Amino acid sequence: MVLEIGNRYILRRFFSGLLAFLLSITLTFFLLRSLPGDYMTDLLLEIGRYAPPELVASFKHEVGLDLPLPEQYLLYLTGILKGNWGHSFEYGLPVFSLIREKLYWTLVLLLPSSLLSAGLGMGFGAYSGWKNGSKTDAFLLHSLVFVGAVPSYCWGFAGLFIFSFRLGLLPFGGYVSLPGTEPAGLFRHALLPVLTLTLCSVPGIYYLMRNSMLDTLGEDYILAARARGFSESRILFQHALPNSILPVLTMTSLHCAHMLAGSVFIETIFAWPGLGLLTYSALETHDLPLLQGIFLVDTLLIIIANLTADLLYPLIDPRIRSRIRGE
Amino acid sequence: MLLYLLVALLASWLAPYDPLEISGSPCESPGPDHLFGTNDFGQDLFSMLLLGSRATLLFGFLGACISAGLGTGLGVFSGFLGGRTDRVISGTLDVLMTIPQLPLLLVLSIYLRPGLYLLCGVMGLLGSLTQARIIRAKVLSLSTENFVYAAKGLGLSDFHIMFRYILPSVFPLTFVKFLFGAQHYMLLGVGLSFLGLGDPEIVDWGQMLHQVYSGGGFALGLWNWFLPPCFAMVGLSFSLSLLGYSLEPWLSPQLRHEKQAFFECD
Amino acid sequence: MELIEIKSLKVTFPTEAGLVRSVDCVDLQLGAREKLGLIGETGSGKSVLAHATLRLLQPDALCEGEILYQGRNLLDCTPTELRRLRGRELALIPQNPSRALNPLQTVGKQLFETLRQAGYSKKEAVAKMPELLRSVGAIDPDSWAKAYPHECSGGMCERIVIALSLAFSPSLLLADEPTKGLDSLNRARIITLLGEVTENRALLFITHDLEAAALLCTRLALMYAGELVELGDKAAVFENPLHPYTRGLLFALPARGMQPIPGRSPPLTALPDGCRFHSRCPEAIARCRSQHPPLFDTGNGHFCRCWLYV
Amino acid sequence: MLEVKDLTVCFRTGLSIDKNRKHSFWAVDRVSFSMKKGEALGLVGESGSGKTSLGLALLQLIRPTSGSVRFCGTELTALDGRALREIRPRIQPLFQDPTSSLNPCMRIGASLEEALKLKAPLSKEEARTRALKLMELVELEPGLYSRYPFQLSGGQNQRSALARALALEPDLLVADEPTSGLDVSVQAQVLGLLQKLRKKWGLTLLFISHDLEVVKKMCDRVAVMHAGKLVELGKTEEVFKNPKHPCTKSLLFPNLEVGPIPSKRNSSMAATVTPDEKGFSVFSVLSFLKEKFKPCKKRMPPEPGWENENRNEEMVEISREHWVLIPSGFSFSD
Repeated sequence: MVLEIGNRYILRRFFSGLLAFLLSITLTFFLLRSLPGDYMTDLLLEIGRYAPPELVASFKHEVGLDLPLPEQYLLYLTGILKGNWGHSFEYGLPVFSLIREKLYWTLVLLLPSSLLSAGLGMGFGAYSGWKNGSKTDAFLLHSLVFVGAVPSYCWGFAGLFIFSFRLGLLPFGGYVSLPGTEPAGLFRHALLPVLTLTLCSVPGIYYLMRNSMLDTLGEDYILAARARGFSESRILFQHALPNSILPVLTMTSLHCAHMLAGSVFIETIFAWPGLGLLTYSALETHDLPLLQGIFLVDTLLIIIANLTADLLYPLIDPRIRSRIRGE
Repeated sequence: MLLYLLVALLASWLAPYDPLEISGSPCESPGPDHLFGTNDFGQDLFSMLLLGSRATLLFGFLGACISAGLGTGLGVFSGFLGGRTDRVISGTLDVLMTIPQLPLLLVLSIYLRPGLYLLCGVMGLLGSLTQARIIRAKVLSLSTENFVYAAKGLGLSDFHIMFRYILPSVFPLTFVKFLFGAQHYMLLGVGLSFLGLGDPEIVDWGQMLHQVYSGGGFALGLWNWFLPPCFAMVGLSFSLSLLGYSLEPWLSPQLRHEKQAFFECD
Repeated sequence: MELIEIKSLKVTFPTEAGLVRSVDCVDLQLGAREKLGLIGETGSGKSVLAHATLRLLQPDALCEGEILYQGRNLLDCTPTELRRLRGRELALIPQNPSRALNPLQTVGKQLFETLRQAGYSKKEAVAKMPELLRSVGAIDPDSWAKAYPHECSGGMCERIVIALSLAFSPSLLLADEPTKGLDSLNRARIITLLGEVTENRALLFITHDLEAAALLCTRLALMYAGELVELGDKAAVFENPLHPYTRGLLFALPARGMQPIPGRSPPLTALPDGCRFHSRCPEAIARCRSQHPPLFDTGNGHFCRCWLYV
Repeated sequence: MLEVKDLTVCFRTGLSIDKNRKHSFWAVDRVSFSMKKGEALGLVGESGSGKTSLGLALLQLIRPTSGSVRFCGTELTALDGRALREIRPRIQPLFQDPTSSLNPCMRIGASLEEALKLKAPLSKEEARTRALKLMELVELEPGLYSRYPFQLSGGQNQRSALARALALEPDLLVADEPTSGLDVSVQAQVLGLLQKLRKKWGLTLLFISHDLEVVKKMCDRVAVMHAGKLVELGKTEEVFKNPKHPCTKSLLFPNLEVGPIPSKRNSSMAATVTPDEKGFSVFSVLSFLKEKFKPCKKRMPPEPGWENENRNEEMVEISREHWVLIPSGFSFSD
């Protein structure tokens, strides 16, 4: 199947993803070097206050600051590709390993909630569109519009307030990854953040899916299938559902990737030891190298999500497939 | 919605205290003096709420204005002119779109702080990318319509066609996107200042939440401290999205014309 | 007994602009193997009539009257009963064939599904598919089966849609403007094909293409503004058109002088008093303006809704 | 007045970087003809034969790949920007779907006034009276002046589109299947109007249609297209009475059975043009011609660079003003 869509298409997608990544790297580089108040100067000034000038010069030489800008850029680039993402001010650790550790915990939150929100959003949306005009549809539509209007942090607060503060059912958060932690504890801690994240991304997907379903149901082939005497469930699963999922697919993958950004709020509120909390603390301490590292990781994740959607699309839609072949 | 605008405009007269001034004892419960009580510095929460609406609304609408305006402009140009202009613009958009917005904002906010409005501009700029993509797709499908061909055939100039023919057709789309954009930016703006990126000189709801969070109001369960800004925000965002959704059918001309179409064909 | 009998069928849609009376008191009979051409302009209610026969209208449409299929009223049928009738007994060839096919499935898959629905086993369905495709004029059925709808041209889609409707071997075929948008070559091919496949079944041919109807059908029915205005044998209608509208339509054909009928049909929300055609009618008399004419029998099964034939 | 020479429109299917011919599709292939002032030329052919592309290329709404279009002595293909905009009012299009050819956001009156103002600056009052006059000319009720296109029927919209085109007092009207979406009686209205106006204004008309009966009624001369090529051109009666090219014959008598041989050249376009629907391909036509026409003694060497054998064809005048496309190297023999 993959061969069928053509290697050229895949290559081009990869290329554009790579380009975006390079662009992000370049952006961070220039932010790092050229904006006023840039941290290198600050750092050097600070060192300069205590250290003899020779030491500053040798430090400069070591970091490569005495090189011309293009060479610095090249150095930075190769550094990033090699996994040398700089050192965090605050933690004094390499950014790369710090992020790698925290990313794991973020993914523990993100993966279940993306699956859950994609499933729920599409399911509710499809049902709502299919039963358009019914009471269930109206109820779902209104309640989900409301859910979507409430920002993630408000849901986080509400969840904490009700379940942890008032009812005392769930912990306040602040999960600490200890070796040998039992899964039940992990589950108890992760439940609220996952639910909150899901709650925030379901409405968007739901609304897209519902609209798409409504459009599809207006198509002639649905009418034609009815005229042929197909059962309703067959029409739904064979004709309406596959066709209406298509336009939602790309948006869903993007949505899930953007949940990463939303996790900053959620993790902060629930004190979840993932990338989001790391971001928050980096913000508080103005830990630039760390922030830039996080930014790069986020970019990478979004590019991967994009790529997945791009590659999935032609596998499902024959029209896209032949257009690609035509190219 | 109107209520919110009104409150924002009249905030300085309505507010009983200066929100930055310490007007009572810390952590007062709600009472006749302080409608929602006070925070840990003893600042009046009700006044903060009222005045905060200003910054939040401004932030949202400014961001949405920039993104809708710029996005529509770019989209129309790129979609209508086609050819090399289009390839350059849409190619750039494609690449730029993969850059995550919030993390970039966070990184930038360190440099630009405490310029929340500058951030808002950057945010609008980033938002315009998505907007431009949507508008471009619409314009592309419009450009193959006969009426655009006919307009070209009349010998009208490209600019005239863009303004009189393309723009009115994409305007409903732009407007609805503007509303949703405003909602999104408000929430984002509040979120940013919740993370402590706001301008300490300007009061907004996000900052109030930030104070709740860092000032320990949450752990103490002082509902009067964090519930009002939450509710205010939810109400605002809900009213904006209701407005947006109710206008959405207006987007598709088929829906608008469906009833008409009944007479024309069976 | 007649195969299908439509008795004073009324279809109305409530809209903001008022009640749209799409089909108004239509009586039609169609015997087994009879081919009836239903002719009318855009908006005259012919497609609505076809969809009403299959009960495929939107839920807000109101149907009154009776549609008797082999003595059974379709308007009283339960959804399950209807499903059993649709396709199996009454098949629709929908308008816009290229949009009547699921874009995500190959033609073969859709045919296979339909054949399975018609009660064939998997093996039989696979075996029957090329035969069915060949019967609608495919020379290379395998390549057709592998094609996706977007890879097929208009004429090809039309054939596939016809093949789909034949999968059940229905006793009545409702063809909704099958020649619309086709060029003369394809039009001729489709007409020939329709003639071939309906040799042993009844056909309700909905069209505004008078020539196509003349080629295919034995009887013609003309609709104007939701009601039947003339009904009769093909020869009688073509050679001796009674209703002024029929005459106008015939003379509007390019081959017959291309004389236009002045004015336009009335909106279905605000139908005029009297004869609905009177404002455009060159032969209108005073009575036409005030009294609504019934469908008169002028002998030999030729009916006409006009005061000129009292 | 209009002279078209070797006009070619080539679409690249997809955005392939290499300009390999395999990725190209000739919608219009070296078409040449000319039109006199006041004449009505009918352009007929099956769907997908390139009629519409030819029409759009004449209007410069799609730029032709090569060839020339001379209009009243001006080379249109060389024009650009402002110069092109200035000559455009003299050639007006009329499209198949009338509702979509009017700006959906503009009232009928405003559309007409816009066109009128393009011709000469007018005051508001003047524009209004002129627009109403135009509406009267195309037999539209003045009450429709402030209606939107979607509130009108197809026939009314087509008449408004015609009125807008006439507002510019064009020399040439390119009507692309102006009535194929309309009912018979409405078609008769619109076409009757077109004929009347043609007589009154001395309009030159290029009438694109697949309905031969209509073309017979409307046009002085008829040109037949097939697979992007002009295959026959002549006086209407002459072509209808005495069609020479197999394509014309099949259009006139559609029952003609011709084997479905896939066309090699269009194989890259298999997505839209399937072997069956393309019907008899260029190859079958060629074999048909080979049987009908005897080869010339002096064979022309094939043009270098063109791999396709069917490119070696040329229009031959077989009788007065009756041109038929036959392979070069073949002569007409009776």
